[in-house]
Amino acid sequence: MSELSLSQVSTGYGRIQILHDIDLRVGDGEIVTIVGANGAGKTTLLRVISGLIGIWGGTVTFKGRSLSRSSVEARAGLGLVQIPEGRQLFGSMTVEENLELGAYCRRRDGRPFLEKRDEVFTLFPRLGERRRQQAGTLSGGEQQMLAIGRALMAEPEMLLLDEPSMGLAPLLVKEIFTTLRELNSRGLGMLLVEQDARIALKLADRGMVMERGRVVLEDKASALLDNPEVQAIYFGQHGGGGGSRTENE
Amino acid sequence: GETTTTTTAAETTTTMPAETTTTEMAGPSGDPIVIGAIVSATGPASPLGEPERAALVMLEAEINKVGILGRPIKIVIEDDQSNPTEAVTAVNKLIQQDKVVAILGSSISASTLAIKPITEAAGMPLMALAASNKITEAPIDWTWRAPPRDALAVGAALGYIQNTMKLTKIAVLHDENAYGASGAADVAARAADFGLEIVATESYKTEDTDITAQLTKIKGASPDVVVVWGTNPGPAIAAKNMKQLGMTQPFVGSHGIANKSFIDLAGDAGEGVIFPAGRLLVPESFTNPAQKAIVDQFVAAFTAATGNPPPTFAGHAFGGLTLVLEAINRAGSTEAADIQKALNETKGVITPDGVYNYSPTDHDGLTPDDLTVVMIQGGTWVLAPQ
Amino acid sequence: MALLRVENVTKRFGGLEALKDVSFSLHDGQVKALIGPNGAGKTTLFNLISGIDRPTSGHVFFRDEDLGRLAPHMASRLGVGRTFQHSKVFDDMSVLDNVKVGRYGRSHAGVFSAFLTLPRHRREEKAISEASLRALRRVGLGDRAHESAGNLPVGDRHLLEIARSLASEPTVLLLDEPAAGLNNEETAQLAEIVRRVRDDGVTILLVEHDMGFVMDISDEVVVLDYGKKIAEGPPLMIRNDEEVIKAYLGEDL
Amino acid sequence: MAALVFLRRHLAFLAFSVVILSAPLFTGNIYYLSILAFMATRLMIALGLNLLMGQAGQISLGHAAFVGIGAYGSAIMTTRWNMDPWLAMLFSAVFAAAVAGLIGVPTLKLKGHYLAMATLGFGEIVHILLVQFKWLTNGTDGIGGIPSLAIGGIDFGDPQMFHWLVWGVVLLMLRISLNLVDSRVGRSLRALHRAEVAAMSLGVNTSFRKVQVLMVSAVFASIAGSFFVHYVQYVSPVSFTLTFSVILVTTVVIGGLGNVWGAVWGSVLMVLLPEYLKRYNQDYTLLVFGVMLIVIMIFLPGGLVSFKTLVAKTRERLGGARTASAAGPGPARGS
Amino acid sequence: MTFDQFLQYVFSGVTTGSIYALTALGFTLIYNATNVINFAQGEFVMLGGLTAVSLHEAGAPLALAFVGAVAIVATVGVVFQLLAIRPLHSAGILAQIIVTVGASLALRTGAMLIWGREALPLPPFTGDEPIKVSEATILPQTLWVLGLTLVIVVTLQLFYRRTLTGKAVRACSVNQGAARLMGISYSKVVLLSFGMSAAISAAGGVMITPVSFMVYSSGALIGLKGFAAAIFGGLGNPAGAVFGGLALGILETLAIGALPMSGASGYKDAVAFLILLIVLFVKPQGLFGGRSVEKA
Ligand SMILES: Nc1ncnc2c1ncn2[C@@H]1O[C@H](COP(=O)(O)OP(=O)(O)OP(=O)(O)O)[C@@H](O)[C@H]1O
Ligand SMILES: Nc1ncnc2c1ncn2[C@@H]1O[C@H](COP(=O)(O)OP(=O)(O)OP(=O)(O)O)[C@@H](O)[C@H]1O
Ligand SMILES: [Mg+2]
Ligand SMILES: [Mg+2]
Repeated sequence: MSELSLSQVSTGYGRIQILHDIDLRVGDGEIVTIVGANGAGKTTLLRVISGLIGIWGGTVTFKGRSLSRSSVEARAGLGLVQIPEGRQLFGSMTVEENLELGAYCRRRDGRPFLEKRDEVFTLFPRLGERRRQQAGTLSGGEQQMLAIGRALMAEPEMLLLDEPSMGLAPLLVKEIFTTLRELNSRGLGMLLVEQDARIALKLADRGMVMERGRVVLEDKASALLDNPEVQAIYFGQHGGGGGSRTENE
Repeated sequence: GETTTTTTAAETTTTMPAETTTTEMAGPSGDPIVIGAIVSATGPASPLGEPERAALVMLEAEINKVGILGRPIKIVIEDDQSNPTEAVTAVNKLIQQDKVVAILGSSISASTLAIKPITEAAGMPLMALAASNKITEAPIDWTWRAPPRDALAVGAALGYIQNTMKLTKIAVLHDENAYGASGAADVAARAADFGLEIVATESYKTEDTDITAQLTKIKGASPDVVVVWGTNPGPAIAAKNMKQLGMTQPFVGSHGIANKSFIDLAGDAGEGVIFPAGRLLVPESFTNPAQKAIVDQFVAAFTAATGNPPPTFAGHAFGGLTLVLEAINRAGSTEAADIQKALNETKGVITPDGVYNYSPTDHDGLTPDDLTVVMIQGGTWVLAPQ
Repeated sequence: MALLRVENVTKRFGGLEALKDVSFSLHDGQVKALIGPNGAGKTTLFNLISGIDRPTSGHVFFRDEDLGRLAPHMASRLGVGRTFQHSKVFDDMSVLDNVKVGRYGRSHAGVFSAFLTLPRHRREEKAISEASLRALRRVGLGDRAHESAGNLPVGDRHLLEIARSLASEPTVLLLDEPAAGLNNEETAQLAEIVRRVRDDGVTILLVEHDMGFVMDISDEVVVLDYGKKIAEGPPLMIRNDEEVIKAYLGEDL
Repeated sequence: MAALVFLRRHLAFLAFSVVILSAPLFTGNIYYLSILAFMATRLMIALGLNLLMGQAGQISLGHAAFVGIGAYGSAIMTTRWNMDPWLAMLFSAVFAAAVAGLIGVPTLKLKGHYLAMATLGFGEIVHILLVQFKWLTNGTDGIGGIPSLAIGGIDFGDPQMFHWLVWGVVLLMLRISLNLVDSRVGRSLRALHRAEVAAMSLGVNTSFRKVQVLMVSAVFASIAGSFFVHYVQYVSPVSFTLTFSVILVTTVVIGGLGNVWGAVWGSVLMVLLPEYLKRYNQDYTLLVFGVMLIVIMIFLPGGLVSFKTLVAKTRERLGGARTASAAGPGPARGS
Repeated sequence: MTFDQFLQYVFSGVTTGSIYALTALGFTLIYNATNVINFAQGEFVMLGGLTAVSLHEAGAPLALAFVGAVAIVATVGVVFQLLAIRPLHSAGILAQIIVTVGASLALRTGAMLIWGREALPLPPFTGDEPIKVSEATILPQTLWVLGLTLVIVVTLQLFYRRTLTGKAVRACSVNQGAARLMGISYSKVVLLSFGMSAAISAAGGVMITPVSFMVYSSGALIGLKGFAAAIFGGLGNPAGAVFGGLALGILETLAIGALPMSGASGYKDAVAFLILLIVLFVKPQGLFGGRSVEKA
């Protein structure tokens, strides 16, 4: 089954260790969210899972097999698909070509491209309007939509999302999380890294809090939502003004 | 020219070792006499430099069977990669590191001109192996030349056009490299002396793949004859391109195509091509029996060593070495001043390129008679019809 | 008089009109927010104001200068600083060197005095270092000055860009989504920094999707939708504006 | 105390200066000195190119032409017009700078490697003109009889004197390169290389700076060309081709970009290695040289200056491997 | 210039132009996948020609020599990539470019050692009886080169624009990391590109040898012109490369005809490069280059 698990994973850049003995499990169809301060190592963790950086110690397994010998591209082929921080679109290629490349690892065994593409366009009509525009010239939000759309084209079995709400208008954030919920209800598992802890925890089954490369708290999402400590740091009201960008929900 | 003195002089030289092998009792001994050589064994001019090097390597072994002044010789060969800067480093090395007594080289005029100031300043005898006229313009205290200079070859070619072919309108097609440019400049300067009119001058780069455009322009100028000055493969491409364009004018080349490669490349298109060359190419043309003997020996030795008959350039190297060693032998010394004096007194020394008579003012030593004009016929060289 | 005036600005990319006849102005000491759905033209407008792109028609005036007529680097010299939505820190330069570049327009040494390292040049270098460190401390990055900027996490990169811009002593600072990627605690710290900067007399124009942050910090809000200005006013008014809710904030208010 | 600080900051530079300037005291061998002289001119070019490539991130594929302008400028002005060599050197450098400006202004305001393309074409054109303008350049025969440099009574035709002169100039260029990198201008160049738009928005007049550094590097190259011809006293067009430009770029990259010392190590390697290889079999020289370039790049992709990091990394990798194997399965694949 | 002459100049230009075009295509292929300028590209052309000469001398019929040479050089390209370029995948483009400089020196010298210093010929594919068009003539071999060039470029264009693999290649050049996250094997894409690039250049080399012979040093000039042609057409675009190659070839030859003075041919390359510069200054993306835009 599409279960992702990490045990005792540690890694870093150069000589500096960033992740320390991370244990993590995302079950089939489960959503796990990770919250943590800037620089806590969340992105690094996702990079390790995708194979973009090597690990110093520990194991990563997906669907019961060890990934230690799998290349980045092989992991994508297994259905472990990441939406990276900063989108990483193919800037000089069109929206449509980006989507097509999203389906690259399913070119042999996937559903028909057009069918999937139209689904994405239904999900994000804005992309449909801009299908021949170069991805690099899309606005920040449009790019984020495309990044999500592109990942969906790969028919992922486990989605790794790095701050999908970044740069999106509130309205769109809501839409995207609705979409994620919908995808999850079809059985798609997710590992979600998100700054907007409130909306992320509302979506997730379980949550983890990372600090300086270590998991310091792990619980049911609902429990974390009610955890006063988490509330204080991750959805604390600042300056007496507004709150989270989704406070109105 | 041939005079009676030539034969005598040739007999006294020890340049062709085989002649004297039997007269020496044992091999040479003592410190070797070190001769330096700078050739363009790699780079664009390697078709010139490589046979020169092969000849020198072969000759070193041959000569050491007898030696000079009872001593063996050692030839230190440097490759200037067809680049004057490299030649400068090489000449410094030869003088400073290897302590050579004389230097042969370089294969190309540019390198030779680059090293000449150094050898002149150092008082080092330099036997040039390149053709540019400038090499033997003053100062020439320490510079001599073995191959026929451009002017000789140009004179032979133009003379043939004027006297034998009796044509007047010529077109010049030349390689843009030093060899082609220098020859073309000489043609331009002297055409009028031969009553010739240049109706077009075009050039190509050594590596150009097609010359039909230049030839189209030449064709438009309706010359009587096309003079092509360059080394392979350009002239061969030109010959084929002329055939393609249906140009029926005679093709007069330079001594730069005096090798088998041109015949192989040009194939049918090469038939009837005429060019000036040393007599080495058509050994039966040697009227001087002494020269013929020397050439036959050289051809045999070179062919045995490399598997190919010697191209003209190998002959230049042989000639240059012969001239230097003969002078050393005559001087009985390896002191620069003695070699200088001996070289200036060189009389009737025979090489495949001709018979040399140097004087303090003439450091070329050859006369127009030393060149002949040959034609390609049936895939080989024959003397051009007179 | 307004410090910055956007007058009837239109910007076209091929067939697409990213901005349509937009006008508004920014007054001294203000914090003004520019909001709107993705693709509304906010970043495009920033590019016009900071001089790196030119309007198709209309003008952007800074004091009396028409920024559309000046070379791109002149906006900064006049006092317009900015940060970027997709962070553009100078990777593999140190954090401090990043900020020092911000002092560029406020220092003078040219090639020759650099060649010769004249005493004047040395004094200036010292002043640059000091000013840059001050700017770094203002955003709380003082202790990371000698790290390589490429290693900073996303949030700190925004702060670094702010510090870098502050080093150029801007009169107007344009912030493009500075809170993106920050959690709430960090966003609150950022708000604190922005407020301090404003208190030091810098006028601020910011783009941000975090409504809490926007409502909290800004004096006035301009709303763009599909390149058109659809509303302008104080936060409370914008928050309740029907059109803004429909286009941007969401119905379920 | 202050002296000590000064010494530490400039240790590398001082050590290098002492070593190189004392070389003629140990050898009067003209061959060795000529190699050092070629190294000096190569280093002058490399220093300029290193500023352009390492700091501003722009590539020139026509630097041979700037060297050619200096070389031919000096050769023509001194032999044909009997001009003072120093003045000729100056005029050539000014001319090179002007040409660099002309090429730089239209290409450097564009993003991308347009400069590389334009300089490629420019380099070829210069080469062709050197060959074709026979009335001026003597064509492929080249120009000989170029006078050696002299000041007052000192004749720099003497190899040892020339050594001190040319290396003195190199050290000066090295010093000012080091100074430049560590200055406002140097920082702005590095910044615009990494994110041009951001640099602009911080007030950096990026096109101006890029053109300026191109001009500086053209001047360095031109001066190198001038010294070269006064040393060799002969010049021909064969040296000023694309191949040479590519070798120059290689010199800078293999030494290490973005670090002024990279130019030094690159020049040392690129001059000495072929000279050394030649001793064995000259036919194989370029084959072995080419393969060695590849090998060096593979092991030191950051150039020779990254040698120290390589050593550190290897040591660490050995250490790291130990911990990894102790921790269980080998390190995961990744880049 | 009469019309016949004009026609002849164009034919000449096409002959050299198509070889530039094929070389430019080779550049384009590698550039598209890696952003690397392969300075050994001309060497692939040279190796193609010389290998075919050897195969033919060894008794292989021309067609077999052609296929064999292309296969052998493609293998050289692949091996070169595996040994020298692959270790530098993460080290940046400049390091890879320098490696290609090293390779060009090594390959050229290696070829000299194997095939010697003299140019070698190869018989034409289908006779060398020139075909007459009006008063101008063109060799059948030239038509072969031109035909093959066109077939290759159309195929390539379809490959890049229409096939998923082609798009994957482009994706790798835009963003290597992202491409890998999509499941595209960067290593395979690059390997494929080097193989194809070497094969195409080698094919060009085999076909031009009957016209212009081949010698170990031929690669340098062809490489330079091919690179210029690739830029001319907007680096990265196959159709542009072919257009650039033909345009450069024809410009060179027309320059000979158009310049009135005698000796004009010395300036032909200068004219071609000057036009190239003007194009760069006026339309910097090259004639066919796509707009490259980057978001602020
Ligand atoms: N390429 C890199 N080289 C060296 N250090 C890095 C690199 N990338 C990230 N780091 C460091 O690793 C740590 C963790 O970074 P990471 O990007 O994983 O954090 P994050 O939790 O995703 O933060 P953010 O919320 O800002 O995205 C940070 O301290 C950062 O400075
Ligand atoms: N260079 C360009 N070429 C073509 N279209 C462009 C270009 N730059 C921007 N656009 C388009 O202009 C519109 C406005 O873009 P802009 O980046 O200004 O939006 P934004 O308001 O900043 O959005 P976001 O909040 O998502 O960042 C978008 O639809 C975008 O696709
Ligand atoms: Mg992150
Ligand atoms: Mg934006």
